[in-house]
This record gives sequence, structure tokens and C-alpha cells, in this order.
Amino acid sequence: MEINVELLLGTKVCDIDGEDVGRIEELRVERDGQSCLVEAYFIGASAVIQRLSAWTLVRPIRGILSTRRLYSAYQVPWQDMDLSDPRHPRLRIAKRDLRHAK
Amino acid sequence: MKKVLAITLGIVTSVGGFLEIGSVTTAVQAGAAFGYQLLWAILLGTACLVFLVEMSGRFSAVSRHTIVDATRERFGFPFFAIVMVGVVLVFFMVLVAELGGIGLSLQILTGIGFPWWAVPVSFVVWFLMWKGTFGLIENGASILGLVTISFVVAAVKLNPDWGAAAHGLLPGMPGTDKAKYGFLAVSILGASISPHLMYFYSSGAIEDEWDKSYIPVNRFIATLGMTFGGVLSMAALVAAALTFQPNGVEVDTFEQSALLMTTALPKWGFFLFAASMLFTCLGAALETSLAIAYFFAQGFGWSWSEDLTPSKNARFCFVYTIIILLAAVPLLMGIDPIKVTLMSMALTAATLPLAVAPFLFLMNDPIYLGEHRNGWISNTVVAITILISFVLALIAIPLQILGG
Amino acid sequence: MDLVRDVMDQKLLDREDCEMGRVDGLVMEVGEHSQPRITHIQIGGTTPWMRLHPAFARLSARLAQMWGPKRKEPVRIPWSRVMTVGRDIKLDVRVRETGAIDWEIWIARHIIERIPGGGHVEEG
Amino acid sequence: MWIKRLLGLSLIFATACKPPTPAEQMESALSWIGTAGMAGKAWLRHTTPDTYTRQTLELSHDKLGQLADELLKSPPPGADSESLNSVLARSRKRIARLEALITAKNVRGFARELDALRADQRLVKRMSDRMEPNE
Repeated sequence: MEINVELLLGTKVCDIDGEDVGRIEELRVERDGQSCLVEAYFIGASAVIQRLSAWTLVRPIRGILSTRRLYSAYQVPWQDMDLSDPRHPRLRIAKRDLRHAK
Repeated sequence: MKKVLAITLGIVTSVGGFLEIGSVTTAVQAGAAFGYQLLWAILLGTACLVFLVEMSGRFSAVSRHTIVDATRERFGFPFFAIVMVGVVLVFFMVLVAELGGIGLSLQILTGIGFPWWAVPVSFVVWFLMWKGTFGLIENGASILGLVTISFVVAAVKLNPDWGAAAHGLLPGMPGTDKAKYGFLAVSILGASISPHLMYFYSSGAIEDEWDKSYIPVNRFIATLGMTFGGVLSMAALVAAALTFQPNGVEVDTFEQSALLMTTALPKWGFFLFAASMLFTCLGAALETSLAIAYFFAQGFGWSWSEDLTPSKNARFCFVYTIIILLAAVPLLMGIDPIKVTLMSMALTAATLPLAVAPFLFLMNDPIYLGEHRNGWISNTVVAITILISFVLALIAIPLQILGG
Repeated sequence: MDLVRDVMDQKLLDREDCEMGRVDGLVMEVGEHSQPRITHIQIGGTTPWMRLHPAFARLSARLAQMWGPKRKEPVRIPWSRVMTVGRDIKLDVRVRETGAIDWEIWIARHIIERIPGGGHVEEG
Repeated sequence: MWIKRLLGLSLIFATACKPPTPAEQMESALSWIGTAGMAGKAWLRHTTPDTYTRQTLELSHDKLGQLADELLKSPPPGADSESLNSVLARSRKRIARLEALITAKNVRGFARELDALRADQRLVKRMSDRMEPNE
């Protein structure tokens, strides 16, 4: 099945229990010779910071952004993402089992 | 040698982008109505501009990308589209105002009304873009623009009270007419911090093939060029304060502004003013049309360069051709260029956050700039400029709605 | 490599460093159990407008039918043609063969060349 | 809180668009008489083209006419509206005559008329200053 990546960005993701996880903001890919494989999806607000390459800007004011929520991103390996309905992506696991991105 | 000549980019940016119908009109109005009291607004606008222009140049020299390129690349197409709508609309109005300024200068020189000049003037501007190279536009406009030094000569000859002028560099509140004072302050800032200038300068650095070795040159050019524009604009304000205030004249029209230097330089004052406005508005018209064409071409990834023959970058040339053609229409219908000018400045102020906010991100981007990222001083200045521009936007938008 | 930061919206250059436009969209192939992979880069047409709103995409499609080179689908470049991803993205193609600059050529032929001094686009 | 203050501030600026008060109209009238005076003075020094000077005088003449009409409808409080109207009408006539004198190239007549206009300007200025405290 073909999916347009640009339209996938910003769509909300639910976990296996239907709980809201966040929005897809970035895709980590690996170039392997001629092909380009998707390794992981990044979900959450600070994935946007990563995408804007704005860490140097945000790091000094890290203290102010004390709320963990604003400051966190989940890294979802490709195996854990179910994109069979691209408009409503679902995780194959529960939110509590997700790994925080560094 | 090439680096020495690079100064012309600074001067053309300054003459065409800073000193144009908008800043002269507001400076003269401010001087006539409030004496030296609004000098601080020009100083503040110039200071912000020096930093923003320096950043635009540094960004291009280091990353080999323009600010527009990077805005699209970092923020994606949807955000870019929003900026595009706002910015292109405002630039278009500025272009109408500049073409009108050329028309008005020719009107006071010949007595033939400005609507008659709309078509010939637009044609000349288009032709210069069509046939000319970037270097020609750059050098031509900066040399012709030097005529504006007459503003400084006029101001000095009128023996200003330097102490009072220095006092005007600090913001204060006037006793009466607070509303008009505020409106003029907003317009002066809108006229000074004009985004088309940063886009133009950033593209110019690519056209002139700057690299990292230009960083010190760029700093020098941005500071000198924009200060040059700021000083000229302050001189216009001072001359207006000393010429119009004693006669009780409030300047509302171009015909009145034309009397700016007739007292200080009796013999040539009138013609120097007309020539100054003619050349600076011509420079600004070229700069604004180029800025619009650059904006589209860079945002959509078309080939662009003012130096290639038109068929080599057809879409780029097509954009400025259409824009210049459209800009002649309101003038043909006789819409007062001064009204367009005042409106475009308030709108510039209103759209400023859109144009300046990306700077904060781009100038701190390690991928584009590496070790040449902004330091805390530059970041503070950008943050303050964004803050000022938000306040300006909040003030300017209701003003527009209520038809001020 | 981060797809959105490093690839999406970057400028595309062909073998001879001619501008081809920007990465307006990326096509991903997702299987039931296989690892998803990026198959194509999409340029122009309705692609960028779709990112704003489907209504803009419909509008741009309708306008493109009335005027211009009348190309129906956005240009697709297979990912295997990507040579380098860096400051810009370099592709192992010739721009004229891809259709990415159909508009550029159309405007050059129909408008710019007809104005004196516009020059000529060389064939090929 | 600061948003409220900002909105208040912008409202103050927005009131810049309200119809001008009679005092402001007086200032505008003075401004246009002053403009005609400056344009005339510059012409006397042979430094401005005839057409420009005529056009500027005509503009001042028209603007002054509009202002005089409005001041007649709503006269400024504390001013002698009859003498105000007569001095404004006289200034307008003088400006019109200046225009004609340019066409006739009558420099001496022009200088005399210009002096008279300046005297009228001082008169209007005095009237305007006198009504200031009532504002």
C-alpha cells in the first residue's frame, strides 16, 4: 500500500487501547544502497524541535519547559506502528510500553 | 577588490530598501508635526534592521541558502504558504507605492499627473529587470541613490539644535496629539524594518556568490549600509522639523514634501528632492519586484538569477512581469500613492512577526550555520524585534480595520 | 537520517545541477509485515496544495486543466535515483526527461520567447 | 492583563481616525496657507517650476475651501466665526491671485500678494492660539 508521507505528518496516533499518544512529526530512515527504509516514527512536541533543528535554541531554556509533556517525544519502531488506515494510525502496543526518545 | 565592491550591495539595499517613499514620507510628516521627538523611532528601526540584515547576509554566505529557501525547508510548505500570502500582498502594495513615488516625482518636475506616468514607469522598471544584470541594478541604483546625501547637507545647513535632536533619540510622550504620535511611530518602524530588504539582501549575497570569507565584510556592509539609510532618514526628519514647523505646515501630500529643501538649499533644493525620490523609488521598485520574484522562485525551487537571459529562468521572469503589470493598474486608476504608502507601512508592521519569527530558528540552526550561529546578543535583538513587531501588529491591525 | 528535516521540502538538482523544484511529497510503501520504505519523490502538481487542504488541490487541478502543459499527475522520481542528500538533493536524472520543469518550458515557449529580448530555450 | 492594555492602546491609536475637531481643522487651514506661502517664496527665488507651483497653489486653494466650508458648519468655540470666515475667504482669493500672477509672470505683484497672504496667516494663527484654551 502507498502512503504519502507529507500527509501522514501531523496525524494523531492512538495506542492499542485507543488512548491518545500524540502526532507523527518525524520519520527516521536508513539509506541502504538504492533503497530507503523507515526505521522509526517520532511522536510528540519535541519531535518538532528536532525537526526544526532547534535544539541549540531550546536547550538553554530547558529549565523553563519543566513540564515533561511538552518536552517529550516517543520513538516508535516501525514494527509497532499499524498504518493500515493511514488517516488513523494505531500502535500495536500500549502507550506505557513506549520508549522516550533521547 | 570584489569584497570592496560588495559595499554597493549594502548601499543599494539601503538606498532602495530603507530610504524610499515610505520612510521619507513618514520622516517628513513626523518632523513637521513633532519636531525632533520621533527621531528615536528611526534609531530603533535602524538598529533592528542592522542586525536582521547582517543575519540575512551571514546566513546566505555560510549556508549558501537564502532565508526564503530555509523558511520553506525548515517549516514546510503549509507554513511557507501562509508567509507567502502575507508577504507577497504587502510587497505588492509597497511596489505600487514605489511606482507611484516615481510618478509623483515626475509629476512635480513636469506638471503631468502621476496616472499618466504609470505605464511608462512600469515599463522602464520592467525593462531594467528584463535586460539588466544584478550588478547593473546594484551599482546603478547605489550611485544614483547618492543624491540623497543632499538631505544631510540640507539638515546641517539649517543649523539644527543638536542638543534637542539628541534628546529626540530617547522615546518620550508628547503633550498633545498622542494618537497621531503613536501612529507615526508605528509607521516609521514599519517603514524601517521592511522584510523585502532582508530577502533581497540575502538573495543578493547568493547572486554575488558570497562564501564564509565574506562574514566580516557582511558585518561591515550591513552596519554601514543601514546606518547610512538611517542617517539620511533622520536628516529628512530634522530638515522637515526646521522647514515646516516654523511655517505651521503639516505635511499630508507629496507636493508639500517637495518643499523640504527649498529653504536650506534655495537653488537646487527642489530638484534634489525630486531626483532623490525618483532614484530611491526606482531602486526600491526594482528591489521589491525582485524580492517578490525571488520569493516565488526560491520557495518553489525554480531556477532564479537576475543575470541569466529570461528564457533560462522563465518562471522567475514571468512572476516579475506579471507583478509589475498588475502594480500599474491601481496607479492608472488614480489611487493616491501616499495613501497606498501609509497603508502598506501599517500592513508591513502587521505582517512583520511572520517574516521575523523564522529568523530566530534559522539563525540558531547548527545544520545551516555550524559555528556561525547567533550569539546571545543577536538572539536577544531578534527576540526584541519579534516582540516589537507583535506589538506593532496588534496596533496596526485595528487601525487598518477602522480605516485609519 | 531524519526524513522531514533532511529530505522533505529540500531543493532538487539534476545530474547537471539544474533546479528541478522541491521535494513536495514522499511516497512510502507499507506492507503487512515488511519494513516500510520510501519509494518515490513527488514534485509539483497538486502535491504541495494537498498539504494545505484538499480544496486547494482541487482548485490547482482545475486551473492546470485550463492552462499550461496539461500534465495530469505529479512528477514521480524513484528513490533509487537519489545520488546524495546534503545541502540539496542530487538526482541521477536529466531534468527535461522527468517532466519536472514542464511549466518552466511551457512559460518560456509561450510567453517569454515572444517578448523581444527573451532569448530562446535550446531544444533537447 | 497586558493584552487588555495593548488593546486599549490600539483603540487610542484607532481614534486617530475620528472626524477632526474644529481646532484640528484650524490647524489644517493654517497648514495649507503656510504651504501656499512656502511654495510662493520658493517660486520667487526662481527655484521651482511654474507648473508645480501653480498646482500646489491650486491644491492649497481647494483644501482651504473644503476646510472653510466645514468650519462654517461647525465653528470652533470661542472664535469670532464671522472674521474667521472672512479672513479664510480672503486668503483663498489671494492664493488664486498668486496662481494667476505666475501665469502673467508678474513677479512684483506676486511678492506683494505673498506678503499680504503672510499677514493673513499671522491673523489666523492668532485666532487659533486664542481658542486653544477652550479645547
